[in-house]
Amino acid sequence: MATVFIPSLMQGLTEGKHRVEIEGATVRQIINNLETAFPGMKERLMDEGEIKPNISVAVDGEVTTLGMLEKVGEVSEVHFLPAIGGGAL
Amino acid sequence: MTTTNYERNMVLSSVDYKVVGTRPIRPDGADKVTGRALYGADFDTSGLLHGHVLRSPHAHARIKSIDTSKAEALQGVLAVVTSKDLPHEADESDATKYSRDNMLASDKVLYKGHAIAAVAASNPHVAEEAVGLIEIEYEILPSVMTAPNGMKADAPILLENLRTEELGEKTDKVSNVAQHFQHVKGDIDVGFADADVVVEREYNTATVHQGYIEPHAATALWNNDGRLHIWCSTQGSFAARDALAGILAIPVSQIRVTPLEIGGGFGGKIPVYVEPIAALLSKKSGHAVKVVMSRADVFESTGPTSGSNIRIKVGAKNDGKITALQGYLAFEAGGYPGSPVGAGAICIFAAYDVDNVLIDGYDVVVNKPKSAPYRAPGAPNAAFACEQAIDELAGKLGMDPIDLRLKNAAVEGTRRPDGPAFPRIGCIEVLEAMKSHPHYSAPLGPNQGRGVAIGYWFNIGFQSSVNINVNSDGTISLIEGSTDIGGTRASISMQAAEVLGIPMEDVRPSIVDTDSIGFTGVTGGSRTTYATGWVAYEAAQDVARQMVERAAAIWDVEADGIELKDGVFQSKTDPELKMTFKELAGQIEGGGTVVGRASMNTGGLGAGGGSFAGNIVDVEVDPDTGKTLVTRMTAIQDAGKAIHPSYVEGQMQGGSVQGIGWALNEEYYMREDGSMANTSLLDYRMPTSLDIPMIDTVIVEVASSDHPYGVRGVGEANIVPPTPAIANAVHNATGNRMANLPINSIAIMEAKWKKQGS
Amino acid sequence: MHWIDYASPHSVREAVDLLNEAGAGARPMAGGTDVLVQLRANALPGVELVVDIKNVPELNEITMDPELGLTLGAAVPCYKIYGNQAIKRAYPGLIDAASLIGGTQIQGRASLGGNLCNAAPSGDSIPVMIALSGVARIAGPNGEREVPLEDFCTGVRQTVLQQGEILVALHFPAPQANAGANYMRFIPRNEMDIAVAGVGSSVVLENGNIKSARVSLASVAPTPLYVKEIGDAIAGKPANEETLQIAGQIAKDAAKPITDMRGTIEYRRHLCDVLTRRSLQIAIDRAKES
Amino acid sequence: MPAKTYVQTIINGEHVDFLCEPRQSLLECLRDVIGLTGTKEGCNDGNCGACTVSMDGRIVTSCLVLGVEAEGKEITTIEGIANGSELHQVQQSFLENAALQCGICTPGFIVSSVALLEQIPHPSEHQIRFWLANNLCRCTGYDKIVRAVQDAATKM
Repeated sequence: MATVFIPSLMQGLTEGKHRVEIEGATVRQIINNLETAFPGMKERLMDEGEIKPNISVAVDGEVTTLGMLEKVGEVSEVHFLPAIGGGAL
Repeated sequence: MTTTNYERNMVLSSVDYKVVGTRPIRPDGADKVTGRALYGADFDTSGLLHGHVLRSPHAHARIKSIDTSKAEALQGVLAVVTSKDLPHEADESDATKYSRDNMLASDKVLYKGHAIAAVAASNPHVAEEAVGLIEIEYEILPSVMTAPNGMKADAPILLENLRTEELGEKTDKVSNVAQHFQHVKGDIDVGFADADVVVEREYNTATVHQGYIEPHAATALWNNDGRLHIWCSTQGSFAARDALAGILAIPVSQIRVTPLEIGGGFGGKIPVYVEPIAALLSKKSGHAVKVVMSRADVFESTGPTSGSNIRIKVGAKNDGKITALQGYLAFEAGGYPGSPVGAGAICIFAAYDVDNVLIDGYDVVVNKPKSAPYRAPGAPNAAFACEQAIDELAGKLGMDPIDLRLKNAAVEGTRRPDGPAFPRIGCIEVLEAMKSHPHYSAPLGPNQGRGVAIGYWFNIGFQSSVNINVNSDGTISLIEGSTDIGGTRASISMQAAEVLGIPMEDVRPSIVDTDSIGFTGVTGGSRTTYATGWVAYEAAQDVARQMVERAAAIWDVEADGIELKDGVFQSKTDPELKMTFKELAGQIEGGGTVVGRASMNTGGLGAGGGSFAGNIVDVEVDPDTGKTLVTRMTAIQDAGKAIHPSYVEGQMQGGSVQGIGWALNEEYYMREDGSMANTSLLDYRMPTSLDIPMIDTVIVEVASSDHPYGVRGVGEANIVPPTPAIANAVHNATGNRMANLPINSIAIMEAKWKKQGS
Repeated sequence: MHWIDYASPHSVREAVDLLNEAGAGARPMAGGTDVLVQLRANALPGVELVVDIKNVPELNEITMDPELGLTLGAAVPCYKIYGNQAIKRAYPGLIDAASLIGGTQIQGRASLGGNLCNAAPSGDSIPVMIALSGVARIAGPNGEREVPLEDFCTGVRQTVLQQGEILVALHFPAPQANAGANYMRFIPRNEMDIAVAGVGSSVVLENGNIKSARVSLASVAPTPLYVKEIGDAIAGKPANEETLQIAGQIAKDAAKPITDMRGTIEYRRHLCDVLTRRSLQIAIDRAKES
Repeated sequence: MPAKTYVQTIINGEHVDFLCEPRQSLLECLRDVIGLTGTKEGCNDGNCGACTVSMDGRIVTSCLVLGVEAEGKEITTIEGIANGSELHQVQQSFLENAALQCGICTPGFIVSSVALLEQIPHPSEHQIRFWLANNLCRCTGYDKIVRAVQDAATKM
């Protein structure tokens, strides 16, 4: 199971938990399973089937450009971070 | 001048290669020293018209009407465009509207210099005169210039639809705060309760510009077949293509961007500005149209980087162990959301392995041009604050400032405050190189002070594409899509040459348009030598594989019995069977050419673990005038592996000097009415050659864990430590802490007078 | 830039006639380093004719006479001034100014006459030219006249020049024995900058005392500011630190600066004190060496 | 539209005549009329030095010279620095010392540096920095430019 880190501003949905173990081989599956465990997560993270533009996903430390399609390993770490506006991207 | 008995440009290398690590002459050198290289404004084509842009004289106003009739009637004018010529769909999202409004304002202007209309004429002076004939009626609104003022409850509101976003959740309050986020690690209350010593300070940094010498320039031809061709000076031809597709609402396949040589960018040439305007003018006039900015346009209308307000609280035990770090960052976004506060928050405490951290970040719209990336966006602001607080802490603890940093330094496995854990990094190695450098222990003269600081930039990987064609004379043509701002044709070619065992001079690199190579990300984020270089390595491996197969066919042996070593294909078993790369290349053309290809995603944000950089700086402060001279500066940076050490040194020296300008003089000096007063290079005061000493360098090489040669991007981290290092040096020279940038002579004298008065 | 016409007269008479006929729509130009920038920035909207006066031979002459002093054509570019050994020896204060206006490229075009006629409060050459008791020789439709340089600038970018008049030359009396002069400015960079404050000074020494002194300030008033009171106060006093402090204090009190992007009122007044002391010290040192 | 002016010059050793409007700068004439785009525009007010050319043996910022003022003048631009296929030593030293990154300021720096070494064959570091202070570079931090000029001085 992947370890998903919940940002402090979303911990209201996870009863204050800041890291949770979630099944999933892709970011899409992780988000779907998060929603099952903690209803409301999907609405915070996604818009029209895509990750919201203000949010980015890091798998094993690196922010991905593949979004929902990014693969997640058995022992991966997943972070939801504020997107880097105005950054080098 | 300092006399030296040490190596002024050291490379601390542990691995040697044949090509990688040498210093050949760059492939585009001859063109660039003879004036033949074609930059953005140098492009010409038949029937070319010149565009000129009308820009807002007000910092904040509602546009009540636009009358272009007199301009249209002027002889020589072929087209006039306004926001009405942009697509504005009924269901246009806020983000799309912002991107279009920033090109040509529709209902409001949000900063002085905001583009409103443009004219194309056969003569640039006539286009300028025509712009003067456009009549606009404004309702002038009060303006707000800084993040703290923009956050006030009674601040003038820039974007009526804007609601603060908190990681996916929108509040319902109308506000200039576009975003608030938070990073939490451990519990700072516990951390501060544990601390013996606490330092708490507030800092401000001024808005500053990238200051590239080439103003933005683009030529557009919207052809009769509906295809749009753009020739421009850009950091990313694909990024420009994609931005244009969004703004103009046409498919990417209808757009071809040909990148010309680029005269500096530092992040500021990632966004498009004149490209869509040139496109609209071309569509309307039926001619190719070139739009070139003036220097004042560059200052007033293109991305500066954010001014910021940052608060730091740091607590430590008496032995120097830091127990808690707290940061508050409020950044100016400019007229539309998108400051680099997120990047600043990632970097602010990255050098420190601390259990308890809390960071709050705010992105605030203000009446200045929309901010654009500038070399390690956000990180220099953050470091100016953090590294001064750390220096002050060292003073309180009576510790050497480098020892304090070493005691708390981040290492492989340290979790960054935003969550992810570091792979292999060189923070400790950079600090140790600083400490052992002769500069650190050299004596100081009267009125002089020395300061140190360390900085971090996370670097990015992402997609690049490279094709390699093997020529029958044994050379290779390397086709890539990364625009070359600082010698990357060389650093990319060298990685391919290393694989194939040929000299770099046998590589012919070409940077081609968006129709001619696979997607390639921007030249930015310190990614080009890392990512495109890595992809060139992979494409060269592809060449090597195919060449081995060809040799196998020629010799009638199995391919896995052949190896490529030092540029020679040879049988692992039969010493008679060998051919140099050149000999084999000479035999393949008749039998079908060899084309190597690679296109891959080299990682995301934080690729390779990023890069740490440090500075040791000496300043001399005139006690009577406050004038500050940087008398000596040493830049130390982890390059992972320096592919071309001269250009790595060049990045370090250039970043250091931009940092000197940022520290001492550069700022957007805003008048009461919200206009920038110093829109010339005379009054913006970037450093001249006479303002700075030689910049000594130490390249530290802690190989990144993923790149085949261990490369870390080096373009950005070097601008992070200069501003706090200079502030710390000024403190050591004068006894005063300088909490605001720029630390100009007036600020230094005011600090002195304040102290004398108190 | 709006349309302009260009004329290049070859005599003072021709230049004066051209300017007189065109009236307010004409603008003389020497090196062009201010005029072209202003035209491009729409700061001279009514100007339709640029009269390039640097091809008038008289405006390019440098004459040095041990009795009569130095006559400097109004269009002589800076590099010719600091490249002139005779001027270097006799008027080092002029060299200070000529070698810090703009950078190398600007100095290939810019002239002290142009700097004076541009009448910017920050004009770097004007204070030391005033300190050296310079006189402007002006030609116009009604013949020639002379104006002491301290009276030449009348406001921000305004001068005594009337319609049809041009500055022909600058005249400086022959240096006295035991005299020295200097120009010093404060700029945030080390080159390529506009003075936050500037001080031009000249002194004549006699038996270790100051026989006479003239000090003028830049960037602290709408015009270059001649502070006669300094000369009056320190004449006859010993050339020492105490005297310099008196001079500095008077300069500080005389300055009427504004706060803008280059400096604050308080900082500029402070600089007047510091720079006056420093500039006078160099002038004194030069006087001792002369 | 009023008439253009006919201007006769010698540019890089060749007689070049051109027509221009009096409001056009020499920089515009070189780039847009004559097609010599090696001279660059960075600021158009004399403060960056990217448009530096030599006029009658003296370097000037060509944005602050009117095209019509070039009448009868001899002008050398970056295109006239190399001797045919052979680079000038200053150009060679810039390449060998990696004294350029983006390269936009390079033509101006080379024209200025060549003029410096003609005037002062063995300049001190301070003299180099002083002479070049009207040429801005934002990429290199000037270190390698100063070294390139020093290198050229020793080899010329």
